[in-house]
Amino acid sequence: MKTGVVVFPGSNCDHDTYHVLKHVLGTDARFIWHGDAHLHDCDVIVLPGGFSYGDYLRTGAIARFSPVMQAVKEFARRGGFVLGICNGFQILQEAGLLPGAMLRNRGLKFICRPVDLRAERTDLAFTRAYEPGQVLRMPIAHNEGSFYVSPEELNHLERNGRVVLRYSSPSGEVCDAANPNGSLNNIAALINEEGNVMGMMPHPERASELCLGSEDGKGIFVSLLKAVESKNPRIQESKNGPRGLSFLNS
Amino acid sequence: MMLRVFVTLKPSVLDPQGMTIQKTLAGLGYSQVEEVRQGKYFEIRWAGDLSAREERDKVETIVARVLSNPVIEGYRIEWPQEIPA
Amino acid sequence: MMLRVFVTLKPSVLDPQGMTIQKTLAGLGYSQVEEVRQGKYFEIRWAGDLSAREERDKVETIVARVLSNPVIEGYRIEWPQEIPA
Amino acid sequence: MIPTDISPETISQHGLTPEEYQRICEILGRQPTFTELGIFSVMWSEHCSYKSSKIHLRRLPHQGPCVVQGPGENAGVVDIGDGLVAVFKIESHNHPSFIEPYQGAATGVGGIIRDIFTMGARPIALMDALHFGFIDDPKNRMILEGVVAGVGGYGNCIGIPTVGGQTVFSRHYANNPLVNVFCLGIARRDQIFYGRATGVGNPVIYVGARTGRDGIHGATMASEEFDERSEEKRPTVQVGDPFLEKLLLEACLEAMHSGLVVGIQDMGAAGLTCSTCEMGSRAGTGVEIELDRVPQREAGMTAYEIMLSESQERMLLVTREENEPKVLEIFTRWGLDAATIGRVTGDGMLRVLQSGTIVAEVPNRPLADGAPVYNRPMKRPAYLDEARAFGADLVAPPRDWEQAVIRMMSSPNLCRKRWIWEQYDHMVRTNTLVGPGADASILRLKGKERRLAISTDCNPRYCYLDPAAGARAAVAEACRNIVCSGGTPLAATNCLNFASPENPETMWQFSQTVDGIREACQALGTPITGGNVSFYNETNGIGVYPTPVIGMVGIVERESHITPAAFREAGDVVLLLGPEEVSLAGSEYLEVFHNRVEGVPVPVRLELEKRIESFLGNAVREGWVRSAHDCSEGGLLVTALESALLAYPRLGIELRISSPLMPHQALFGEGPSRVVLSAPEQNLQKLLDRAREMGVLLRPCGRVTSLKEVRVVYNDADILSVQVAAIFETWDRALESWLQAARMNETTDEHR
Ligand SMILES: Nc1ncnc2c1ncn2[C@@H]1O[C@H](COP(=O)(O)OP(=O)(O)O)[C@@H](O)[C@H]1O
Ligand SMILES: [Mg+2]
Repeated sequence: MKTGVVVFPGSNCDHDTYHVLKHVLGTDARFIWHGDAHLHDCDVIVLPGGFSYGDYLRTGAIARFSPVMQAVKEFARRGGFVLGICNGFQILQEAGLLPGAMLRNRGLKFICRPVDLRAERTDLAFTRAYEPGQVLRMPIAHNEGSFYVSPEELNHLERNGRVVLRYSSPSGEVCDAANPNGSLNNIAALINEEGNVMGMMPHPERASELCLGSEDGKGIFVSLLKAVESKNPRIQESKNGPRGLSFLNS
Repeated sequence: MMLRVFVTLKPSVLDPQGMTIQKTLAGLGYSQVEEVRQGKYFEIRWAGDLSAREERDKVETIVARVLSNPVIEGYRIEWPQEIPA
Repeated sequence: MMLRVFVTLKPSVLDPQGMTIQKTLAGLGYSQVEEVRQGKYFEIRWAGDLSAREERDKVETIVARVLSNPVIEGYRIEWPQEIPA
Repeated sequence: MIPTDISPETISQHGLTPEEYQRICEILGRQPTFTELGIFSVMWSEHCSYKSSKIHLRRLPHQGPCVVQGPGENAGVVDIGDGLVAVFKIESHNHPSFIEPYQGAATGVGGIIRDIFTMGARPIALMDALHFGFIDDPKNRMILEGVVAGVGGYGNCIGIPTVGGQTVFSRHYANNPLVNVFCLGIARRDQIFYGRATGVGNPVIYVGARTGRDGIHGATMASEEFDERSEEKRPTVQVGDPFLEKLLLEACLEAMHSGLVVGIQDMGAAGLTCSTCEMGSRAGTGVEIELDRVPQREAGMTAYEIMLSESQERMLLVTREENEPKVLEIFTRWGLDAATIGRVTGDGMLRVLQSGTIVAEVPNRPLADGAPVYNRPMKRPAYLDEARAFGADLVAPPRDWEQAVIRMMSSPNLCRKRWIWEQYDHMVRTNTLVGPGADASILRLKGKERRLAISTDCNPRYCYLDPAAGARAAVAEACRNIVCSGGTPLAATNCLNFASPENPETMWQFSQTVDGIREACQALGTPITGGNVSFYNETNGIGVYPTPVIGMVGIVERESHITPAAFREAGDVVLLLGPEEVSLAGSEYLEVFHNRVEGVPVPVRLELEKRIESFLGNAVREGWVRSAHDCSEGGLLVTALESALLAYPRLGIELRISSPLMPHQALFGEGPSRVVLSAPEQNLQKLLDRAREMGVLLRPCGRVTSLKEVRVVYNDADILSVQVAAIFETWDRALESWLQAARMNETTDEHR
């Protein structure tokens, strides 16, 4: 399986995501430069976390104009799997691939800590490795993670089961005390209508190895791997990444 | 020419920064401050001729598409005085 | 009454945000954008009577001490129309 | 070049003495131009020239088998095996952080990161050592909030985790906060880069942010005491651009790893001046630059302003003629300004041209290294006798033990610093195996077996009461932290924060401190590979405590060696390792309960420290202990409690202590070289036997329990029994509560 991690100027979880895709899961992973207009036949595209363009103006606002985003949109339209993590989620929102926007955390501070998440949808290409209602532990690290949409849209999202993960207590109770940032309905992850584009604020790549404290995030990538394999059982040959990016692998 | 642009959160969107400022000020004894909403303010030096409608459309596009996010924000453009609104 | 406050970086202070926005817009083909400076904009609902000088002094204190950082920022207050500047 | 007449006033405004000015005239063989005067003033400032400290710093040990590069370059370099080196250094940004806390701290982070990648290393971790006045003063509270936001704002955005640090509160840091930032990077041993302008004729390339008028005189500012007039210096504040630095970092590493870079240096303090003359001086060459080619942010800047600007996120590099286009191409691809601004010459001069005329022409060597070296007068401080005479033993024990424990655990210095480190991304790059809140932080190197442990330490109270002993204690504690966590200390860097060197008492403290560091580093086998001196941390005659922050780097051989500070299993025996002798002198208890910083703290015995660390290291690596936590501020009870709190809400603790001392002396008294361990019962005998063999003291002093309760039995009397939850809550939330309370106070004091 071929996986691509998009590198925007200011992306800083690109290496981390690449590491999990390549070395923990053993997929044929590559970096995709923001200036590239095509996606090198990848089966899964990940928009990693970080501070694309410094998060200046608004989080994700400038990255959406990158040439690669045209390709990502086209890829998503054709049913390709796209995962946006943290800043990647914000970019997908700005690009119109996922609804809503992220406001500043209600505490007005950057928060970096592990949180508990209740899995609401485990029937998706992104989440089949989990049990319904399972509580997952993964870190968050963001300043703008307070999910907002209009009340009508929120209703629509809820009615259509578009919420994938919610901030919860360790026992899975969804309550205000477990809401780290003020997100509406404790929403931490969303899926698009077609089920092939997901955005999540928590960092699964930081919770994919036991030595880092949790393996709960690995299920996202494992699910995707299975989904791709069942869609396309042919195992593809690995090729080298695009020129000029090998230094990023240090 | 100098343009001024104001981007504000839509009235229905909660503004935690504004609320915190209001609370702080109330705490400091300024009970007159009933509400604070925080927005962004841009000063743009524009090299084109803004008396042309096309030029103004470009500005409008930039502000609507780049400087603000329609999901949560509204905006207002203040043209240089010599330009009609 | 509604007050408007603009807080801007002092002219010689670097504005990385504004510069990045300018570069982005230039990259999108808007070469007319010569410079962007980003500031803050506050809308304040004030319950007191701003025609009183004392009241206006209070606003000034708040803006100078709480809403802006005198080390790097300047500000401008826009009083409601009925109030003289 | 028109010689300007320079008045004595101009000279003193530039922080130069008449003698120094005379020396400049001798070097030049004429009077300097105004621009040249500016150039000398920044290079010969205390901050850049180390003129008061040099004579002492020479005494620091900087040799060892692991040392690849000692002091003298942008950062120290040590070999860590596997063909890799660790590149690390600590820097202060104290004065800027007082004037504008957010930007001051942020640009401090940016600066130290550049020092690391300048050497060809990829920065992998940051640590911050922060010292503030008590936060019930609104000013101190705002400095704390601004500094923490600034460290996070920069580090988070650039994507380098801030994995630990230290935070100290004392009234001696009101008006003079200390913001020290440590950065660690990794490079291949055969790909280290130096700040040397070699190769006559080679192009000199400017990369990164454009030059503006910011920070002009920043270096001289860091070399003066504050007074009321400091306010006037404010327009010089620099703003950091972490996004730009992220691009600069990637582009520089790409250029370096593509073999295109001959020499490279960041533009930090004294900007273009410092980078050009230092690179020339190190290589024995000259550098000629044309200011018209320097990318500029503002119109109409003078030569003086361009040369002295401290705009952030800029680097200077030297390449070979044939590689010039490739270098420029890389930076352009990363969206950065890059311009060839001059050449390396053979005449040893720094020559600056503007619009075709020479505006400055100064020999590099004396400019960079020829600043006067002062052997400033020293005098043992008058305060010492009185401060040390105190009979700390006379202090009465607390009446209510539960309240006493709560008060200690919620004191600003002992409470949990979660409020701070949750604002830092301490996980990005997914190498943080052990992050903030532990004795040492541990980072993995992906694909390698070895891990690195890092720690920053200093107890300024000890340093105040005895600078040499305090410095020894700081080095020992840093080493002990590494050993507790499962590592072996390797080498260190240091940031020496002091008041005015013009005060003989300060110089005495400084000299004593250097001696203390030297002795401890020699005894413990950890060379000093670099560091930073920050003088003039003094306002209206009141100076900071002597504060030598030690940044220690160690190696953890295997994952299984990593040992937490937290208790792990109910039923485990709790043990106290280390000497019996403790004292309330200079202790946290004395300050919290009596507001006194007095007495003679128990000095560390380095030979014993070494033996204890060797025993401890062995026990940890063998897996005989389940937890190990350094016993420092707050003494035995606080340390043991922390081990329980870190296991919250699973475990409790029962301590049984017998001692001839009064209970508060034994429980809150502080002493060196001590560690609280927990181990399974079946390892107890082994541990005790080994301790006896090695001649170190190890005493069982309680048990880890499943009761979620803290119980203390002292000389067979029950003195404390309280729920862990109650202590946890206050300890965990204290900092937030202090801040909250401070905000409430402001309402009443400031604005009424
Ligand atoms: N306390 C110290 N101990 C050892 N070396 C020091 C100490 N302080 C400074 N140095 C060394 O002096 C040199 C110059 O200091 P540095 O802080 O790098 O200047 P700059 O601020 O220009 O980077 C460095 O090599 C540094 O390691
Ligand atoms: Mg340096």
